[in-house]
Amino acid sequence: MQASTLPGFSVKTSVFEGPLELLLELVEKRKLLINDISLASVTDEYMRQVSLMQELSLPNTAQFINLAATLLLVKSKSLLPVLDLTEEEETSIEDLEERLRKYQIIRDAALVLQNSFGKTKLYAPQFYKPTVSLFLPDEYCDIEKLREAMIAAINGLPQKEAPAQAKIKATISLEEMMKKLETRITQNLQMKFSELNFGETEKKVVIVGFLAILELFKQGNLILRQNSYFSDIEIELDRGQTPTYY
Amino acid sequence: MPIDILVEGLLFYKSAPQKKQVVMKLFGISEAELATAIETLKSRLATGATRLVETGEEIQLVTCPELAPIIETLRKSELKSDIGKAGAETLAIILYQEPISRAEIDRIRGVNSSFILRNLLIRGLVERNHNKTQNSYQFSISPALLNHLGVTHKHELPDFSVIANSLEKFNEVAIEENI
Amino acid sequence: MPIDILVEGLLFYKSAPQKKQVVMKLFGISEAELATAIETLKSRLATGATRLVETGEEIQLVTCPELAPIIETLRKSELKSDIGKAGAETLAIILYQEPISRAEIDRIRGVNSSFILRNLLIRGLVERNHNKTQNSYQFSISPALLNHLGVTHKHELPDFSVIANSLEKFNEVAIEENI
Repeated sequence: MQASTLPGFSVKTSVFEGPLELLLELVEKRKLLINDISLASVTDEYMRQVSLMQELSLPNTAQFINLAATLLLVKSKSLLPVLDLTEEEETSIEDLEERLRKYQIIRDAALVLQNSFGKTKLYAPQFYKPTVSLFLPDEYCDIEKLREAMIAAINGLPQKEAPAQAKIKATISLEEMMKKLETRITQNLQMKFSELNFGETEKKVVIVGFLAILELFKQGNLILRQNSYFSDIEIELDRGQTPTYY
Repeated sequence: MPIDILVEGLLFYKSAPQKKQVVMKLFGISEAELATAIETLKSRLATGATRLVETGEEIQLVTCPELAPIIETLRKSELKSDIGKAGAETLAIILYQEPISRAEIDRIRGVNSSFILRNLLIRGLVERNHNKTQNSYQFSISPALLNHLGVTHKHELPDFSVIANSLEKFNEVAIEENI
Repeated sequence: MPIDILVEGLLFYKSAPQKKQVVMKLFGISEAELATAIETLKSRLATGATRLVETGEEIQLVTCPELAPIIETLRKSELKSDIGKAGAETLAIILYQEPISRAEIDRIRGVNSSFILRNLLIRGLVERNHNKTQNSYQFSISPALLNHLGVTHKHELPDFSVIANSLEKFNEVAIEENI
């Protein structure tokens, strides 16, 4: 396994089998209730975990990225309340909260099952082959029929998902996610950074936390301009450059 | 002959889970008649060594939970089985939401569950039925799952009603919002 | 636990005659204790579908005489019905891959095959042999069915090498992916 060659990372990332499990853990660790505020506050850490997963090419990363897109929307909306979300985006946020609450119940129910599984088994009678020997072939007992049944069984075998394909899927999701945010910024082109800061008191939270913008900046899709210390930071979409993903 | 005796005789003879639909057809009885017979049989068996296990679709005769340690020694105690976190999660979803499609299970778990489901099917812990109207498979629990959990009905699981209620509220809210 | 419950549980689970001596030794009870338990059990079962029969040195649980006509009908209809698609699939896998364990059959089919294998065994279509090294049963086609199919050499089976190849590939993937 690739993860084991990088000690320190493997444990942190491979523990989570699904994105909801990770997200719920982050919310619960902070003793928060599930809502848009708590989701926004764990977005950064979630993104960190997912980028780690991506670096390690862990399985299921695509599903983690899919959820990251919604989470980033929640975060962007909390930092930029002027941001108009489409109906679809609003639904996906509400959906996420609902799914997380439901998952929480299921996760706890699963613990109950895991604890009682195999502890006191109820046994069905043992099977004994009757001593009377019979030979009762039917219409299926025919070479051609059995060949057909065999071919059908082979056609029904599960296919291995090509790892290369999984990676492409992950990249596309990331790309799509970034595209969406890019559109947002384009709409608010030349917007001053201070305008984004609605209701947030701590500058640090805004700057460090606004991962959406930083991500785009890191990728060279944004130009951040500050004319002098402590003055407003201007954000602009860099149109001259093709986006680079890593 | 009383229906509960017929049902008991059949289950004893078959020594495997039987579909309720098949039992009804075999004895020419209604769903209500079968339900009454099941209740009668359950209370009659209560003082003996066997129990009637019931899922939505099937019934089966098994040994009572108190006999588990003795039978385990008879079987020279096989490897203790574990279902793992992902398996338990998937089983919990099916147990509380059955019948349920793979797509819905995936949605609740947030990950693809096809391999886990295949594994549970192979172990006989869940069953798969083809839903013609939706042209998809619906998953439900098997008597074997209840046997492994040591209960004759899922309602006997600890916290069953608490968990079922909280999930129920959820589904109600979802329905209301859809209107 | 009352001895009559222990005895009933054992007889039910074993679903075959048990030597009284063995039962006494197993539960650490005297002949008199067993005799009392047998009487208790007999009277308790009297209202149900099963009876305890003593045959010399052995005891066994059987269905009550009143059920005999119904059991007979059941047996006949079981043998008349065909093995079905699932039966054919299982039989085909055994034919092309014998000797093969239940676990391997299950893995290829993606569902639990134990009840289907029982049916194939009862009908004399397959045989099972205990594999000591793996401590599991290995299934193969019965000589009678091989005769019936007219197969003398495995390689003469239609598409034998194609099928063997795809199954081999699947097994590699299955082990790697833990399917």
